[in-house]
Amino acid sequence: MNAILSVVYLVATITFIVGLKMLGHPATAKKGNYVAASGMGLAILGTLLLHDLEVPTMIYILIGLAILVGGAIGALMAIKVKMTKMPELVSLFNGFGGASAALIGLVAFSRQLGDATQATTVISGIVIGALTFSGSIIAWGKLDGTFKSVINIPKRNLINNILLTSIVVFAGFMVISGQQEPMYIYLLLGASLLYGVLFVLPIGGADMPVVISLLNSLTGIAAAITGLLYDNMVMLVGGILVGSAGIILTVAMCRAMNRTLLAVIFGAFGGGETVEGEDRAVGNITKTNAGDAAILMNYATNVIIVPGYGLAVAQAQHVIHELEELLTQRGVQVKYAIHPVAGRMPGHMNVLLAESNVDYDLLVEMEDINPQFPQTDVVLVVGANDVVNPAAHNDPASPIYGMPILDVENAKHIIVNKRSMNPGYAGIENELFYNAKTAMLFGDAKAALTELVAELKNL
Amino acid sequence: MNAILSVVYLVATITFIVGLKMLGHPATAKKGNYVAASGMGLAILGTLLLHDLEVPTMIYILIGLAILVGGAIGALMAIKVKMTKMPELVSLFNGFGGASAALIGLVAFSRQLGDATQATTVISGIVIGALTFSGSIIAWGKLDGTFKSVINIPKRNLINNILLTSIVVFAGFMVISGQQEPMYIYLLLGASLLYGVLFVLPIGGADMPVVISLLNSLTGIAAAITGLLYDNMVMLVGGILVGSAGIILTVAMCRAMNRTLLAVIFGAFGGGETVEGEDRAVGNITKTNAGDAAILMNYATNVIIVPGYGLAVAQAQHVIHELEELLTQRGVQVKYAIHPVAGRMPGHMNVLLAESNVDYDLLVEMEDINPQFPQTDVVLVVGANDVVNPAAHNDPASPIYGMPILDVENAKHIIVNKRSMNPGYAGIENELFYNAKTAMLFGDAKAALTELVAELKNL
Amino acid sequence: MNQWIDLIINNLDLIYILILAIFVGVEVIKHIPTILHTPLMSGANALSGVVVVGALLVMLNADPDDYLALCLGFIAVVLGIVNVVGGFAVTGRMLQMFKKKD
Amino acid sequence: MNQWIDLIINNLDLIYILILAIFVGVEVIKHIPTILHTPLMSGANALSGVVVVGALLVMLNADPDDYLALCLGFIAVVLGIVNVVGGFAVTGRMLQMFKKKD
Amino acid sequence: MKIGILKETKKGEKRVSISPKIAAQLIAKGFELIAEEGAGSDSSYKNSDYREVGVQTEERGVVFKEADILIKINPFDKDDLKLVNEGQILISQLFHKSDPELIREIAATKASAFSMDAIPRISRAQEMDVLSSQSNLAGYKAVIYGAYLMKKILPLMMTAAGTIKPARVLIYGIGVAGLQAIATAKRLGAIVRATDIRPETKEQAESLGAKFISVNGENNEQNSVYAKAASEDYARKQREAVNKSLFKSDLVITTAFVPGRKAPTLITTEQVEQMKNGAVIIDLAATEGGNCELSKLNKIVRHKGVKIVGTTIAPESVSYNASELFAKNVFNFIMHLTEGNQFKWDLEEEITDETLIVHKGEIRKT
Amino acid sequence: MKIGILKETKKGEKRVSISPKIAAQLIAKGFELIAEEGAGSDSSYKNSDYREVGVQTEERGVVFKEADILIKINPFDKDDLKLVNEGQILISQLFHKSDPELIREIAATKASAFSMDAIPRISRAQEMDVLSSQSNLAGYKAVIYGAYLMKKILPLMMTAAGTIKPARVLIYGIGVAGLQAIATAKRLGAIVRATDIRPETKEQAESLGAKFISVNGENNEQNSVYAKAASEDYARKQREAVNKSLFKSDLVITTAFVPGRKAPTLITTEQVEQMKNGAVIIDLAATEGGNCELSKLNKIVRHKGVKIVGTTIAPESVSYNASELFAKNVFNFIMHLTEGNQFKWDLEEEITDETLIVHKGEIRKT
Ligand SMILES: NC(=O)c1ccc[n+]([C@@H]2O[C@H](COP(=O)([O-])OP(=O)(O)OC[C@H]3O[C@@H](n4cnc5c(N)ncnc54)[C@H](OP(=O)(O)O)[C@@H]3O)[C@@H](O)[C@H]2O)c1
Ligand SMILES: NC(=O)c1ccc[n+]([C@@H]2O[C@H](COP(=O)([O-])OP(=O)(O)OC[C@H]3O[C@@H](n4cnc5c(N)ncnc54)[C@H](OP(=O)(O)O)[C@@H]3O)[C@@H](O)[C@H]2O)c1
Ligand SMILES: NC(=O)c1ccc[n+]([C@@H]2O[C@H](COP(=O)([O-])OP(=O)(O)OC[C@H]3O[C@@H](n4cnc5c(N)ncnc54)[C@H](O)[C@@H]3O)[C@@H](O)[C@H]2O)c1
Ligand SMILES: NC(=O)c1ccc[n+]([C@@H]2O[C@H](COP(=O)([O-])OP(=O)(O)OC[C@H]3O[C@@H](n4cnc5c(N)ncnc54)[C@H](O)[C@@H]3O)[C@@H](O)[C@H]2O)c1
Repeated sequence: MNAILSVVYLVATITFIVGLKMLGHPATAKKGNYVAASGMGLAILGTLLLHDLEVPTMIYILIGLAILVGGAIGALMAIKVKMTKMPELVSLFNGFGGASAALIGLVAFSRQLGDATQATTVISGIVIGALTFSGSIIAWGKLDGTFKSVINIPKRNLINNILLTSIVVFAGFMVISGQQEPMYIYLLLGASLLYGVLFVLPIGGADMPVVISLLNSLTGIAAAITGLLYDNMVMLVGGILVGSAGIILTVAMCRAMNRTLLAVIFGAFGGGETVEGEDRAVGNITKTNAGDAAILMNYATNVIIVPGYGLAVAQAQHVIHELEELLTQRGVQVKYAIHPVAGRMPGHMNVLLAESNVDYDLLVEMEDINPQFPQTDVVLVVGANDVVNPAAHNDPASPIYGMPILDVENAKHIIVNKRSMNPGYAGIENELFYNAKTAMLFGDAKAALTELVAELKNL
Repeated sequence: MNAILSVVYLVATITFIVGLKMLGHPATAKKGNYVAASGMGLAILGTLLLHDLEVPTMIYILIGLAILVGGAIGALMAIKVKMTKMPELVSLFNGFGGASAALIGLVAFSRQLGDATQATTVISGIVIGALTFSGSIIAWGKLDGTFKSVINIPKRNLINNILLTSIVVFAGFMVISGQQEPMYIYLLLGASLLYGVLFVLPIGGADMPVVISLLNSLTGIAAAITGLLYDNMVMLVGGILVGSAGIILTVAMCRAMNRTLLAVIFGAFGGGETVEGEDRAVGNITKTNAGDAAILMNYATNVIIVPGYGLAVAQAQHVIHELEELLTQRGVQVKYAIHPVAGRMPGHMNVLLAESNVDYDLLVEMEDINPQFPQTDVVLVVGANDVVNPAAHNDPASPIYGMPILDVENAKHIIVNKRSMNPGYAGIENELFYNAKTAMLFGDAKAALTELVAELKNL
Repeated sequence: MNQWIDLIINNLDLIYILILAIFVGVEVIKHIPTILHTPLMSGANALSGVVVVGALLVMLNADPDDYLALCLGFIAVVLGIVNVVGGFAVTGRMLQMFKKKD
Repeated sequence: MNQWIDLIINNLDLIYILILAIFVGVEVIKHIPTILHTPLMSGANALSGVVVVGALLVMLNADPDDYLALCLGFIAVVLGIVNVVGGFAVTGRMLQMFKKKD
Repeated sequence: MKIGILKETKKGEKRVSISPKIAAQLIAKGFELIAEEGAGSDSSYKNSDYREVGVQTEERGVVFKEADILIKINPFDKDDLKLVNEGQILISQLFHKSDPELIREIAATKASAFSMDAIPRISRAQEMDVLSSQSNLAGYKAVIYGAYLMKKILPLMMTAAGTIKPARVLIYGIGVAGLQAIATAKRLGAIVRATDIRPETKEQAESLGAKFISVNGENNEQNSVYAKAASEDYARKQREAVNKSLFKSDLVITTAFVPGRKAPTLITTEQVEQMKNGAVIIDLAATEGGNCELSKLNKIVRHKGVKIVGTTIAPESVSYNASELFAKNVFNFIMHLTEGNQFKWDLEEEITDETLIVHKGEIRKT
Repeated sequence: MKIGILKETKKGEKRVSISPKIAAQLIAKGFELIAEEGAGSDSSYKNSDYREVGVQTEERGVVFKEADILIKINPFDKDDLKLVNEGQILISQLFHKSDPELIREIAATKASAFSMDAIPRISRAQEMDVLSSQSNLAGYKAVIYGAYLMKKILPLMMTAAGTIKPARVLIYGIGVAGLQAIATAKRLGAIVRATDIRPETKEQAESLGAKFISVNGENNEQNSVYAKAASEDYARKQREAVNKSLFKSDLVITTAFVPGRKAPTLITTEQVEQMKNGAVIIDLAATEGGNCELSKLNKIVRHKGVKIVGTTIAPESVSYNASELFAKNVFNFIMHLTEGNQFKWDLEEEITDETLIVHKGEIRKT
């Protein structure tokens, strides 16, 4: 192989590592994306220009065409897609990567296979590539709404596992027996495609991101296998990197959703269990965590904190002040919106916040702050409930109807911290929590805010 | 090579990585040491038992003898050494490792060298091993007190750099010319040993840990080179691991001492600059940082906080309370020692700590807390000065002579947070800061404690 | 059995690379904030498009008259490039939100 | 020049291993608390004693009458083992302080 | 419609029902205002302050004659009622449950009367709730008053001349006044304990840093906003639970009410005798008979070294703020009752229904 | 030696120089004690409390006759001195610089006299420093007293009935009393501003959460513990700098002293007239002529809506704590002066030197 190309691949590999690393921190993520992308460009250009092969111009033209077409499609889709549709696009792209790997495997198979090692790589490349492809396409379709319903195949776990076992056994047989019959490989291909479909189809939409991440990790492995096949280091190392990082990411996502990866892989995914029945009554709630809330607030221009009785119960006044100071240091404009009846006695919030030395100038009365919500990036509601309940405007039957409230729903993002979905003093449901803009940060206010402050410091 | 041995080496390599990782966290460090040690045992045993060579019994006996002797010496030295003498012991051991690498290189050189690659490895192994050896021995001697004075060789930087360049050029010449004359290699060996000595000799005792770390990193590189020579993966990867980790560690240590690695390597080390003249007047002060202070407190059984006027100036009452709560959660027993004249008005500390809701029961009066200091693991003095100044006991000339003080010097460790070495209200020096048990945590109390809390949370 | 031993011995370097790369992948990703999960997934997805290098090799190595290889290779390149270009572009868009407004 | 290119091509795997190992080393050590500097240094020092494997190989490979090799190898093994055993033992002692007393 | 602001006639009362600031707001809403001369003088408002914002100031008789709506803080008394005309609307606190005789007399005048103290304790009525706004101030001032009378200071101080132990403060009744008293005593650095018959007040007291004293066999039926009268059994258990704290307390503030009934007796003479020499009791329930057996309204009783202060003067003593808040409550109340300056008389509506005691001479509530 | 505790004779004084607790400590050290009957009654100590710890209680004359050391808080007056015998040791505050006549009279009795108010302001003397221990309580009580007199509350409250703005408190003089006043007002939620002639007090005021008002051309020579008298130029600049805050203040507390001189006049009548209606001034410097032109000792002067309270009663009004602290100071002082119950008369030693005004009939300090 060409020595310069080797160096180019080496450099590309390093950019992958560094790029991935940078992608893991909010402050460097954008740059990381560029770094990784430029490494990829380098690898592709190097492959094209630095080989020692004799290649007919026709093939160059074909390659050029393929790159043009592919590049145009990719770029267009990426630019056109709506913000909310991005995850499914990622899934689609991932499927393409898998398909590419499977196709390469097929071509390799069509040539004579060498030793068992090579057979293993080629066949596993095809299997993994194919199931990644079909699985990703299904995931894309489900998220996109093309395949709507959660299809409940009876005994799907059993069927899936049997299918998977058959594929593995059959592939093993092919390797050991040295079978090169095209029929067989197409059979295997078909089975793999089918497995991908069956694997993803029964899974609920909410779990899709985990599935996509898992499939993504598999594509990485497929790429690594292809690298093995061509003795190509950039594919090998790059693929493994994606594979291992992808698994870790999948686990992290599972953890963020309070599931285990085992449960995910072995079919505990699924229809019935994903959504807690109760919440459904009014709508879906979105949960968030301290890390996300911290990032949202860190990158906001202005934040309004709405304290309520829960802040007093949790005795979180000192932490909220710390949070406010920290955000202010970061250049975020922070105010407190004080509802006249927040808490359990007149001036409850004032006593509380005075104790932690919050500047009086930051406390804004309801009438003054209400017009400011539409221009507010993030509202953080801490242990308040009735005082931000839109039922006061909307629901004449509600006991608080007619009471002026803090119109937090006009803000761009709303983070609500409380311990549970329990109602407040007035004992009524709060629609705000089901608002699409609202993310619930569950937990005792003191603990949750302490975590939030810690996350913020790590940014 | 034997496949099982390869696997053994692979496992050993992994234990090295994992062990090193675990060594980096206080909670897992002990286990990490075991993990790494057992990996090392595995590698040694594997090497001895799983080779395919025909080895005469005599050699086995010799090897056994060497291991017994070496093991006994190593174990004895490690067990016997006093806590305070450990760093020099590490340096000594490190020198041995370097010597071992150099000897291996010499043996290899004595056989015929193959291609340039092999020559490069052998010769660089000898050079690096030798200078690590002599450098480490000097470092050990300096720390141990065997070589006492800072020897100031005139123009030492110039001499050192000329010597280094000569070594490199000469080694390069040997590789390229394919010289195999033993004389030459002994010359090189001698020059390397000399360089090690000259490199370390002029450096002040305070900088020794950085030097040791750097030499340690070099030993790792020597080991890796040896691995290359024998095509032995465990040596190669293990050595590189130590080499790269060692460099990072060296940089980290430099940073902790407010120096740059460049300054260190290129001779900015050194005699005159290391100690600030002023401090010398009364003695040496030891600086610490939030990370260390956090660990010290986290692993303490009991901590006493001594607040003073600085706490009020910094308005750090809320943070100190957070610190106290955090430590209490971790099972550390925390109390505040309130000196009757701490601050600038009677009850100043009480007002302050009441504001942050510190439990009254945790505030202990001077007479009650003074007998408790000898049983106290850590005292954290925050912005207090006169009220902990032993001059009140010892120095009849002092304006505070006869004033009762908090006898914090009886505690096992003392951490003092203040912004500088400036005196307090009474305008006098405080011996406490120069006490061997005292570590100074410089910085505004609020900032320093906030960092301390953050570090504590990361533990 | 022997086959496996051979496999190990012949590919020892690769195995080391594999294991080290896994370590790097894991170390590099650990402790990322949840909000970066999706962009990171997207970025990793773009990286997995490195398989396009393989597709290019297929085409470069193909005989001009090996239509199967050329055809499949062409599709593979197209798909791979879509993955790479689209992947990085989408990731870039997702990361827009981390621009500090001021 | 050619020599170097050969070097690279022949040792490509090793170079990858090298670079990946450096990454692992760096990632693994980053962000350690200062108080662990010394124990870590000590632990790394013990690990660098892995050179003893080389010393053992010297002896194992030595002809029984190659006294130079045997002699130097013997010393190398002794020194290496001192480094390993002493290194781990000292590290262990340094780490005693992280035992949670209760 | 014309709103008449009357000067309070009750002894010691320093507040006024409408402050100049709120008067201006009412005028902006289209009402005419007329005030009795000197109505605001004890709250630091001069007649000129009223005239500046457009309020007519007149003699008492003129106000009664010209106004359509008459506003006071304290109940209209016999002298007032002589001047009231048919069809006029009276707004004040009436405490109609404790004084049916007065209600009958109002009905006799064929006027309509709203009672501000009858506003239901629901979230949306809170802006008109004078009991809340005034008890809040009372809770604050009770602590200040107590701290003023004490020979000790409240906070802990460790000084060169020895340590001063923090004062122990005990609060009976954790309603609005009790909570504010907790907050204020806590701010001053005292050790605060509190007790109440309603169990849900535990969390509220703790949210302000007080320790709650639970009474064994807590009255579990007590879960409404208002307390019910306690059984004798409960009272005994309460004494047992609280005594330890009571005998160590330096300042005791009692705020326990049971609406429409005499205030419960929570501290007996016998208990007072076991209290610390120099302790102070501020009894905010004195108007309703007091929570302490010994307390006398508007008197400081000294009993065996303990000062017992029977008072309601607390809001009056912060007359400036108290008048502002009362006025704002009244403003909100009037806004709630009227539309385009005319009363809606929406008798179905909860707040109107609960507060309209006499409607055009007819008694609606007893 | 026998220590005599005298009852204070000054009007309004409620403290006693030695509390039973400290008396017990002195007895433990080997002193004998004798107290005038009723000495502690205003600080809630009964005669029996003294007797219980071993103090003899006797009539006034007996105490003067039997005691070797006589202790009071306020200066010995003419009546006292008639009963003093040669060789007795008098300990009290003497304010010798302001009253040389009294010192001459003491000298005439051939007794020795220590003045507690002359204890030097050095760290090790702080435990005997009665000015510190008493001003500290004064600072606290001044705020409580002010809050009690005000018609407003101190904290900010945002309530359903509107927002109550926090009171603005202004402190003149950031010595011990001023600092404690800042702390207390701050605790109660007020917005606190403070000013002093000594620039180093800025950091101290800020360490308690107050904003410091700097006076242009700050007196830079002022860097000792005690303030020097200000120039007229400074006084004018100070008025200019402070006026804006002063005219917005609801409560003003003045604590400025210049030792051995009349207290500086910081608030003129003209300034008072521009203050808010309802504002309160507590002038703790009233004994030395007051920091406010209008203040009269122990009187509440009302001037155009402003109440000016000239007082020193603050420590007396917390007599219980004040007596404890004073007693502890005296205890530490006696411990410092004696060894094995005998006076050391170590005239070289700074504290002894500064406080021993009259030594066996000879005047040492003027
Ligand atoms: N201000 C007054 O004078 C006064 C007097 C009496 C009544 N009220 C009434 O009280 C209400 C005040 O409204 P609000 O929004 O302040 O309170 P709220 O409506 O009672 O809601 C408080 C919320 O805080 C949450 N919470 C409790 N403890 C918490 C903790 N430790 N950590 C985090 N969250 C916690 C609770 O949810 P989880 O249980 O799920 O955590 C609850 O939903 C109004 O209805 C008002 O009318 C006011
Ligand atoms: N309590 C009273 O009533 C009273 C009254 C008057 C005088 N005094 C006297 O005041 C002294 C009190 O002793 P103390 O130990 O509390 O105070 P201190 O002796 O005055 O020492 C305070 C220390 O805090 C440090 N500091 C200041 N600002 C800081 C900040 N922002 N962050 C961290 N450290 C800060 C200062 O050192 P850096 O500048 O290096 O940071 C200073 O050395 C005694 O001498 C006492 O006699 C007391
Ligand atoms: N939702 C709203 O809008 C609103 C408005 C104002 C008040 N409130 C609530 O109404 C409740 C009552 O407020 P309030 O201050 O007017 O009450 P209140 O003045 O009627 O009584 C004061 C307190 O005394 C307690 N008490 C009565 N008998 C007692 C006994 N024997 N022993 C001990 N305690 C006894 C009561 O439980 C009450 O907490 C409070 O919980 C308050 O939060 C609600
Ligand atoms: N080191 C010690 O042991 C110790 C003990 C007690 C007090 N002190 C210090 O002594 C100092 C004085 O304490 P004090 O309370 O007894 O003082 P003080 O009672 O004599 O005076 C009170 C304050 O008034 C200020 N003042 C005087 N003239 C003024 C003017 N024209 N304008 C504005 N302010 C003016 C003074 O600067 C002083 O701060 C304080 O700084 C205190 O911390 C030290």
